Amino acid sequence: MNFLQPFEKIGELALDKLAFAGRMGIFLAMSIKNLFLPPYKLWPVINQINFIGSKSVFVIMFTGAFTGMVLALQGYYALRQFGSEGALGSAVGLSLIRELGPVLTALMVTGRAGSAICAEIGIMRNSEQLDALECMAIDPFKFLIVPKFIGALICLPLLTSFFDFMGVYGGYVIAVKLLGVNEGAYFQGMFKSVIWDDINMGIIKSFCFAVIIIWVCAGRGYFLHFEKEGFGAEGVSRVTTKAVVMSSVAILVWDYLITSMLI
Amino acid sequence: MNFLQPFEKIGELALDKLAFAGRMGIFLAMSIKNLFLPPYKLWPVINQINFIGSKSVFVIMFTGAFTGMVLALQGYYALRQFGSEGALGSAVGLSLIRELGPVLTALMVTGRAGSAICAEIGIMRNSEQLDALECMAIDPFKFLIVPKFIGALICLPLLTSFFDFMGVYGGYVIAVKLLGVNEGAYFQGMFKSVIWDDINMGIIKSFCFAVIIIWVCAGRGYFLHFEKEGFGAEGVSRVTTKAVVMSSVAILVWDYLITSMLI
Amino acid sequence: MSEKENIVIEMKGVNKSFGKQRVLIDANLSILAGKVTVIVGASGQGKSVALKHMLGLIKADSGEVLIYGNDIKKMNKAELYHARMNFGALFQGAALFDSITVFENVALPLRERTKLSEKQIREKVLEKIDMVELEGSEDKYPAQLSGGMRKRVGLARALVLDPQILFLDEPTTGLDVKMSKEIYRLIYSLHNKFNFTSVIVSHDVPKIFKLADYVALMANSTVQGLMTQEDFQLSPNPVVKDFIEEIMGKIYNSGV
Amino acid sequence: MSEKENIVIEMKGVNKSFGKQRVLIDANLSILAGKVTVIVGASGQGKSVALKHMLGLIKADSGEVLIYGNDIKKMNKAELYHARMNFGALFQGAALFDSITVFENVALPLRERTKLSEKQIREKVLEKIDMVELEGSEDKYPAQLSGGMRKRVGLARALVLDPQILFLDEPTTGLDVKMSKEIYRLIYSLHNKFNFTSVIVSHDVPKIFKLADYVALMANSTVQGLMTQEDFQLSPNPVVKDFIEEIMGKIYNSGV
Amino acid sequence: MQKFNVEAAVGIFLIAGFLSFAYIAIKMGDIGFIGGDNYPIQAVFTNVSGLKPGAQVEMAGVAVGKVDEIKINPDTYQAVVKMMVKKGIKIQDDSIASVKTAGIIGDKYIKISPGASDVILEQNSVIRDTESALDLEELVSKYIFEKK
Amino acid sequence: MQKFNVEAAVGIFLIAGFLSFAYIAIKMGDIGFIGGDNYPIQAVFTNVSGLKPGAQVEMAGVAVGKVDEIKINPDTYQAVVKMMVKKGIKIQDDSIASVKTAGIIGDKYIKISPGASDVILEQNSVIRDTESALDLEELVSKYIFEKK
Amino acid sequence: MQKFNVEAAVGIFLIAGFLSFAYIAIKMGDIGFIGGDNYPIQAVFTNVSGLKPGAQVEMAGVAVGKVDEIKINPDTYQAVVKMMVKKGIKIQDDSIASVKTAGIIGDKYIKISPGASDVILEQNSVIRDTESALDLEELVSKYIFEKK
Amino acid sequence: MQKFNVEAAVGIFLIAGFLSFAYIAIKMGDIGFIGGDNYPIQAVFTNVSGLKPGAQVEMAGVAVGKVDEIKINPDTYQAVVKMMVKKGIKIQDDSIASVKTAGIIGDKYIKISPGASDVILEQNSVIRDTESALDLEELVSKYIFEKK
Amino acid sequence: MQKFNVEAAVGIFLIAGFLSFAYIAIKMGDIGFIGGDNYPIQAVFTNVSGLKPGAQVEMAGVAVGKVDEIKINPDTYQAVVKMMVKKGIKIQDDSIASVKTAGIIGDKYIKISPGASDVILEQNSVIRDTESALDLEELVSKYIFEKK
Amino acid sequence: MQKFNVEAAVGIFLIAGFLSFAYIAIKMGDIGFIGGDNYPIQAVFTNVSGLKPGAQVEMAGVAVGKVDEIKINPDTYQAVVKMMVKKGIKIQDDSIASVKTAGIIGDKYIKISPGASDVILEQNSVIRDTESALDLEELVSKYIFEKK
Ligand SMILES: Nc1ncnc2c1ncn2[C@@H]1O[C@H](COP(=O)(O)OP(=O)(O)OP(=O)(O)O)[C@@H](O)[C@H]1O
Ligand SMILES: Nc1ncnc2c1ncn2[C@@H]1O[C@H](COP(=O)(O)OP(=O)(O)OP(=O)(O)O)[C@@H](O)[C@H]1O
Ligand SMILES: [Mg+2]
Ligand SMILES: [Mg+2]
Repeated sequence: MNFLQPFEKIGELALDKLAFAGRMGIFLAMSIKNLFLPPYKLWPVINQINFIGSKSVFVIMFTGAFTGMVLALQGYYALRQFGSEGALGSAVGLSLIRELGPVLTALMVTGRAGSAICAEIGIMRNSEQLDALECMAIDPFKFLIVPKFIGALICLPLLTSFFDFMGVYGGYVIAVKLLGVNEGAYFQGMFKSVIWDDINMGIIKSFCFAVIIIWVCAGRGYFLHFEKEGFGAEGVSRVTTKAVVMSSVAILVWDYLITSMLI
Repeated sequence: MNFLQPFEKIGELALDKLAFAGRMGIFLAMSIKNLFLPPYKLWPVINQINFIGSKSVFVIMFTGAFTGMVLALQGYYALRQFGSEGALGSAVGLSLIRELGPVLTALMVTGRAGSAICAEIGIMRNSEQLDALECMAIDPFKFLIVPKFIGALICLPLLTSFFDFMGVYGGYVIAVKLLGVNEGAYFQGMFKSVIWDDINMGIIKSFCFAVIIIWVCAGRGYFLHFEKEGFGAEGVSRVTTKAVVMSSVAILVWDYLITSMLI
Repeated sequence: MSEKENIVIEMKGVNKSFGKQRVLIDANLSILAGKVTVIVGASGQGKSVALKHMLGLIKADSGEVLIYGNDIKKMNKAELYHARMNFGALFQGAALFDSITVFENVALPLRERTKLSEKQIREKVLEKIDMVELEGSEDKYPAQLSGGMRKRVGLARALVLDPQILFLDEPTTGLDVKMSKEIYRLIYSLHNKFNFTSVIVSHDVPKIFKLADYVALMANSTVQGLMTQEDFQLSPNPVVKDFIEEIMGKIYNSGV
Repeated sequence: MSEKENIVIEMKGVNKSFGKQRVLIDANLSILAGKVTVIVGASGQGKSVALKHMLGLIKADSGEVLIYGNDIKKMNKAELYHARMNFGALFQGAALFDSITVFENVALPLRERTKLSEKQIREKVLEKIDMVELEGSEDKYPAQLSGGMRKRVGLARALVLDPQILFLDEPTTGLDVKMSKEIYRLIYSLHNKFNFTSVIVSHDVPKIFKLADYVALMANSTVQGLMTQEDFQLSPNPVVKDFIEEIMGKIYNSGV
Repeated sequence: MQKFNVEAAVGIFLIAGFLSFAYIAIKMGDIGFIGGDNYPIQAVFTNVSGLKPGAQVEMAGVAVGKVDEIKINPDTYQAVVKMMVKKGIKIQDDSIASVKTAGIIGDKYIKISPGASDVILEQNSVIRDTESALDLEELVSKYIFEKK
Repeated sequence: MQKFNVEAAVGIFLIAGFLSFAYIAIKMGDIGFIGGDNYPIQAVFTNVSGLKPGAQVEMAGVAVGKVDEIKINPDTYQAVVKMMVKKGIKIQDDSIASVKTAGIIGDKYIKISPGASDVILEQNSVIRDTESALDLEELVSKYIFEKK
Repeated sequence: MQKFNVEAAVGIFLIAGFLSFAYIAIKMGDIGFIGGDNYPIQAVFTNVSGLKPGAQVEMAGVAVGKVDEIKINPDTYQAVVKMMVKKGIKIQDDSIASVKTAGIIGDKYIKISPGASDVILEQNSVIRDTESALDLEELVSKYIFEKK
Repeated sequence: MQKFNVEAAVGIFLIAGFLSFAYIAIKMGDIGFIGGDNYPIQAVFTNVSGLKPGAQVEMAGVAVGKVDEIKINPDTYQAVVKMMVKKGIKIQDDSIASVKTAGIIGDKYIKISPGASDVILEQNSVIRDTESALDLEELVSKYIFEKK
Repeated sequence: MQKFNVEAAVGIFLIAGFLSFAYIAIKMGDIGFIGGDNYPIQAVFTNVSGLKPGAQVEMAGVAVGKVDEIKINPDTYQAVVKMMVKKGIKIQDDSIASVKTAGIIGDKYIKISPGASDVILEQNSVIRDTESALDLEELVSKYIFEKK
Repeated sequence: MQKFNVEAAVGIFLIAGFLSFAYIAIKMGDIGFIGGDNYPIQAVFTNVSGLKPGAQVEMAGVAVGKVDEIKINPDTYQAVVKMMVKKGIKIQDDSIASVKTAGIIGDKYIKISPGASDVILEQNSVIRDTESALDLEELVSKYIFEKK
């Protein structure tokens, strides 16, 4: 029987991961189901928009501006070799709108709001608050999870717009004001080369990322009691870390898939 | 006196922030001082390398591969318009080595290890473990912080190399295997256009980012008791979130500054 | 056997394991309508787990849990929620919602489960808060309260829907002697007034017996007898006897 | 005034505020060598804060804290660490390091502060672990222990360097009656053997008096008298009198 | 007061977010252009290789419209280009529409050279005179071969 | 045990779904095009250098299909190109298929110039008249050497 | 009381600092470029293809202004370009404004070649002599065809 | 006992699945390209400037192999290029191997033009007829100077 | 109060340090070059289109300095270029300064061709002989038109 | 056991990390090239514009070395280029070193054309015959002006 042990271990691990995937799948299904069930309450959604959106604005604008600045700087020195600094606006615009805007926004939201959501729900699980909700016959999905999904779906595209906007102007400051690129070339080149399909791709990405962030972060918090080390403050922080990593990786993977489908 | 109140509020806030900056500055100074003071112990450093480095390898390789894939995909469709798919390798290589490798590695390490470090030290602060250390006449900097700094300084360049390596091969799979770009052009173009200065820039960046991550994350955890809401599991998770955001933003800002100095 | 008709909740041969740890083995327990049933037992014996089975929060591996005769496992979500409308539960850790005030915590079941006006809600909530002597703390957040205050807010929240069955998990742990007496008095008077059923888990062993109609002991992963408190203290069951002796020491023994 | 020479630690007119909250107002306290000083007082009165002042963990806003006559504020880091080599401290929350085993927790001060061989360390650590009756739990992690066990590990860690001054913050809170008696007995016997000085903060009021040479009451943000426990129980100071009456109730009163 | 703050923050966030989204969409995605201020006009080319919907229509180098739709007429094998031109721009019935390249490697656009006629084209009418996209490759090879 | 089964089943389903989605996304990219509305047609060239599967097939500059597969005939050393053309587009049997470059430095594509014949090519039939990719380098060197 | 002073002082200092910084930035910075240090001048071209608002206006290769607005005159079908030129730069009334390309594939800009006249153009006046953007494509095709 | 079976079964299944997947990937996938499905062939050029290992070998514009190694013969100062060509492709002994550029600014590749001979080259044999990389710069300067 | 002061002081120090570092990093980039080992020299061109401050000054293709400042002389309408040249490099008074393009589409730089004179230019003196930037566009159009 | 695991993990991580770092440094940073297997050789050019240290030295299009250092001789105003050439490569004393451009817009490199002499250059000796970088711009303008 001993020779079977390694197989057993692998099997156990695989079953564990499968069960995890299954739980997450059920979590998403329940969330979506509750998304369409009445009652529809506005106030919790507003609260979530405030938390996910309003409070992330400054971080997003900041990172957006600096991303645009780095893009402009790098792009300038790359393009100058071919005498095509005029294409800088187009390069900055396309990278921002298609890729970096949605992805970096999602990564920052994961770090700021996603981790907080995971910790919040994890702590609720740990301190029996979720049980208490159940006992009051209040559905935790409807009460807790659905507003977060709606909030994220509303906020992410808007935050991505902020990011893009700041990135465009951050790039503008560096390219036009500092490096002396032709202002008209920067903006008109950008406006011309970015087409609606690119913006559309960015929007689709940010919707997907919104779902991923809430799904992964809220889900891991919700199923905290299934994690082996999920107890106490340390357990919550460990699971939060895992959720952030998982959500970041998922964002990058989906980004690739969406890009390869829509390009 | 009433008309002074808004000024007072702003002043209080500013002094608060100043004191925060000062604490962080002292924290860094103390860390650096202790970095050079004996005794030098190997084992804690090995543990930190294990925690920051070994355990991040898979995430880093994963994100690296997908970043390279996205770069290759986007770059291919952009360059194809000018019939210069041959420059794809060069574009992928330069973006990875100069920018995305160090920055995304640092962001992922912040999410995985930085947040855990902040939570760990924050929990130690909350549960009086740091006080206990002091009482045993053990310097928390020497015992806790310095190994983390050394570990991060060793791990980040290596993780960045992993990222770059995986990115190069992720891009290779997409560009050469899937999109049919000339293999020789991809690799030789990359090898030729990336020069030592670029690699050097990447290394300098990852050293800086290592310091930023540990500084911000460990520092915020260490000064948890100065935060207004720094109590209990929620307090720790809130401060961890702040630390991750602050460290991410600092990484992007420094990235810009280093780029503009070294380019 | 007229008692049978009065059974509100019944656990029949319930087994439950967490991983390899068997927490409940063939546990049987009936809660009678209008009576106070107290569950005692050492720490980690599964008292809270048994309570959560009755609340439908944990599903048994085997055996059934019946609420008013219906198997909880076979209920769908709506039915389960309907049954729980009659429940009031106080958790061991109070389980208050950290992000809303004490008032909102107590008001939450009313807001979510009833269609009362804002004024009615305010009235009811303040009444309950008065009951647990927390007047003036309505606008504090749970993090600003001491452990004992949190417990009392939890109790107020459990009572706010005027439940028919009250589940209290260690209602007086963490309270000082005076306060815990008040709580006992409160439960007793409520009991007389509304004649509801309650299930109380407690460590406060000799004192809680004064409140109990029936006492059950959790030991060796199962329910050891369910009897009136007088019977319990004189029970020949060796496990129960050990428990009584261990906890109450010679003083009580000599008092008998 | 021969006592003066025996003073190990002295707080002189210490004031401390956290933000706008004044926690210590002009607190004076002297710890005598070789004696057990017990600090009692209601929750949140600043007992732990006073203890941390003596440990040098908190710096007073004004006033001085003297260790062997040296002002703690004027010491540099090396001197402070040197002084602390003689200290053993048990924190209210035990403050064990979560990431290392019980054995390593107890061994840590030895490893970091002494040059003992691995074998000597092992011996010493196991001795202390035996002392607090935790044989067999050496390889567990703190998270796997109950609150009482954690306290005992903390005590073992405080004792492992054979300190001259022992600071114990609520050593028996969370322990059952039997275990807390054992701890008291342990402290008492250690005290007789090594004749060290100890400062104990405790809520376990009548019992702890048996151990105390001197008792200090923290109330109204300051130290209310420091006297032998007999004097304390009969003190005319109204604050102390209130405290004695409130805590011990009529039973004790009648006993006097 | 607190509730009010949340509402204000969310309101400002939403409005600002929509504004920046609108900025991006209108400036870059050319959403704003599709409106009532344009009228359609058509032109038939034998070769529009490289011309894409959304390409500019220029007069004297100034943008006066956008290409809306490019279809092939399966019978004549000709490309039918539908353009949206700004209301104020009058196009004469002897204007010439040509497919041009911006710079040498830039995008294709349609240039409308003014004619001399007084007759202004109406909505949906067709520009008769067109010049198709230049096939540089063909030109060069022709040049070299004819030189032989 | 029962719960375990549900979760594992959902897990398998989820992972399988994700994998197949990923496969489709990576392999196909353009999902819309693969359908029944196209028919295959072939052409044989002596040189298709630079042409890739997925390249456009154009008539009058308008996209009417995609290159599906490029193979070499090992006996004739010629390149056989299989194209998928939209159903509505009729290709005459005297059409000419040429390999062209978009702009000067852009992608290669196939241009089908309409013929004059009334005979429409059927599925899988072969376009007889083809023009291979122009070798600019060769042209230039020829130009310069012949000038000498 | 002392603490109050520190905080209020810091607050006042900060706000004063910010205000003066903003004042300096607006007065001296590039924001001022839109303001009074420039004067407008106009030029009419027959073709400005590729010229964009914001493009540079150069004299002797040195930037002396920016293109502010490009409009089409719907009657003459000509492009009217409004430029903002730095105050210190005097433009003679016989200067020539030409639309040029930076490098071969670069951006279009306007070059003002100095004239010989002593008359300096005033605000909003129009440069009479202009050279329109070169149409490279047209030139090449003309070159090749005329060679035939 | 039952649980044991499930887990062991899943484990065995997973490992078996992985092994067979790896087998298939190695046998069929591109990893096999390095293996036995290609044969080496050589060609000697006087100038291969810009050609890189890994560059494509094309016939009729279709990829039929890869450049494996480029070495210089230190005695003749000639470049020896080793190529790996797909098994099915027969190369005649009078084929011509030329170093070409994809587009004008693209990568170098090797084009094998079919010959007329019936003799097929064997493994490791050398293509006799080669054309070296064109040196555009030299051509242009020669063109200009000879014109003088 | 004392501790507060230390922290605030360190905070101010830290923030000020960071700000000045950021300023230097952004403004100067290439820190190494700004030093005392260079001397200024001037040259006047009629057209420097495309030349930017920071562009290289080369002799024999080797960088010997940087362009420091480009101004227009509002009276002569000429561009005055100030360069910083490395100390060791002697520039003769009959050297020629020309504005060149790296490659065809690269950056502009200034090439100083050595003269034959023995007189070495001193600091701030002016190179008399200059060649302005070549206007490729103009050349091409001139070439084509003159051919007609 | 646990300690062992940590050590093994860290060991593997460090080794793998250094390997991948070495891969990047050697493959991309050309660290490996600077070693004992090369010997220095020099050449003097009148113009090396665009050549950078690290540029390739090629014979027959194959890389045989790297440019190590480019200096200007302040007396002759000529560029002195020091190259590192692989040990096995013998360079004849009548070889010609020319500065070339890869493609049209690529990097500059040095091409060494073999001579006919039997004398092999020793370390640090100087190649006498050199061709400087072609100045395309000059050529074109010369071509056009001479045509006039
Ligand atoms: N979700 C769970 N996962 C795993 N084990 C659990 C879980 N909940 C409870 N247990 C285990 O079940 C046992 C009984 O726990 P329970 O909370 O019912 O004890 P208790 O009798 O209420 O003790 P206490 O008096 O300390 O509250 C404990 O050993 C605990 O470790
Ligand atoms: N770091 C701190 N920051 C702010 N306030 C603090 C801090 N430490 C203690 N306090 C406050 O000081 C007061 C005294 O706290 P302390 O912990 O000394 O009480 P205690 O007498 O030990 O009570 P207990 O018996 O509950 O341990 C409390 O009101 C607490 O809120
Ligand atoms: Mg319990
Ligand atoms: Mg305390």
